[in-house]
Amino acid sequence: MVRVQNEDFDVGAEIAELRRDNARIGALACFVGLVRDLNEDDSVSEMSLEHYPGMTEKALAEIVAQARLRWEIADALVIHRIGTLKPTDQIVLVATTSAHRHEAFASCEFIMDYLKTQAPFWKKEQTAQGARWVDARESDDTARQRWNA
Amino acid sequence: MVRVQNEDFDVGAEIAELRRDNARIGALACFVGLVRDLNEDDSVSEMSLEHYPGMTEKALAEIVAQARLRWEIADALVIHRIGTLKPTDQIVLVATTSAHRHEAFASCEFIMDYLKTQAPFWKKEQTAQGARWVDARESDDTARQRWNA
Amino acid sequence: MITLLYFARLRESFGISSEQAAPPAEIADIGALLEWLRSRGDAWQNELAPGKPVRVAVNQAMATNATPFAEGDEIALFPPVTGG
Amino acid sequence: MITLLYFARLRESFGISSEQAAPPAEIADIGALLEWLRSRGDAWQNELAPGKPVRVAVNQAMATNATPFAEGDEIALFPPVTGG
Repeated sequence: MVRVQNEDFDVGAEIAELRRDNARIGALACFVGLVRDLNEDDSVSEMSLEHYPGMTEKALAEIVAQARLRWEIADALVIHRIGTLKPTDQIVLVATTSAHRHEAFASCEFIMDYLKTQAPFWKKEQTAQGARWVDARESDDTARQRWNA
Repeated sequence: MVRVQNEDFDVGAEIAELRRDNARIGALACFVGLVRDLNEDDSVSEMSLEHYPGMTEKALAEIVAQARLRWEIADALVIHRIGTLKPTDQIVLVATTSAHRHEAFASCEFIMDYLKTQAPFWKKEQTAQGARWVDARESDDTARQRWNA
Repeated sequence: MITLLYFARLRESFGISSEQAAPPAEIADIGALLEWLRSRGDAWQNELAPGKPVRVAVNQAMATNATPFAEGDEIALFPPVTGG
Repeated sequence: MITLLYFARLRESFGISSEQAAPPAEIADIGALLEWLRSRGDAWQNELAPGKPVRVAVNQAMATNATPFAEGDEIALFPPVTGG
């Protein structure tokens, strides 16, 4: 399941729902991305997240489908926020469930690595030096490419 | 922080507390281990978890200390339940926070892999064929050893 | 006619988020389309200069310079993504 | 005197969870201690037979057959762990 929304999300409620009544699940891995008050050595007071409506949901669903081809996942959830966010705010939640922990960990990290490089979101930060678009990181490309090794 | 307890835990509340007010945290990885109703092809109706009081807490604290030596972690939390559990019950929570996602994912998985092979807990299952002690898995040793590669 | 969409820094530089465009019939792939857009000069020439990291999606799927497009397609131009 | 602790399957097989023991003075490492416990026969001989996957901790730290121990130590015997 994939959601793009302005509202915050409740991690506890989301993962409880994801695994509800499924006694075949032995492992749940989850990741929460958060707004930091510091990026590239500059203090960040606010961030806005823009996306490409329609393509975003398709890209996220495709990433989840790829993860399902690689690992035996019971369920997967991706929630990504858009709009204006402040330091300590939640940005993204990825949660995956499986019978065993390796599948849950690997699929969760895989989805995050692909989301970072394939899903059409863009961050703009407000810093003391003014507003700036966040640059893509080479380390994110490297992280994605290791899944093809 | 390390806790061994009979009571259930609230994942949402625990991770909210773990990252509270810390705007240097950009990533939170968490893992929840759950009781399945099936193991080695037999249905499981109940499980009891025994541990070695004193050594358990020391072993878990040592594993967290090892993770901190390897990665830049802001905080780490391990909660492990003991006593009688039923299918879908939560067994263990591991959560780690960091500025960046790779450190959070790696440290969380490292702690789980070491917990599985180093922390003195033992599971006994109630199945239709009677009670039995769960056998250690070779795959868990393999999972731990890869961190030394 | 095709629909062109611009996101993030490109949207701000071009001053528009979308437009309907009718490139000449011989312009049939993304490489040629980018060349045609560059000929508008100014921000177009600058932001779409060869070597600049521009990403293109045709009908919401990632494309390369060799990807063809056709009448009615939705073509989006944007910088490398930075979500998550 | 040393304190011996038994967990999980070993606790059940031996029928006790702990005991105070006084092995002869020449028994000074874990390998010798296991040999001494095996000489009790029955469940002891069976559960602690060479090749059986028994784990030992001395004062709550994992030990091997070569690990020495001394008067007053807490020595725990248990099967490979299965938590998590």
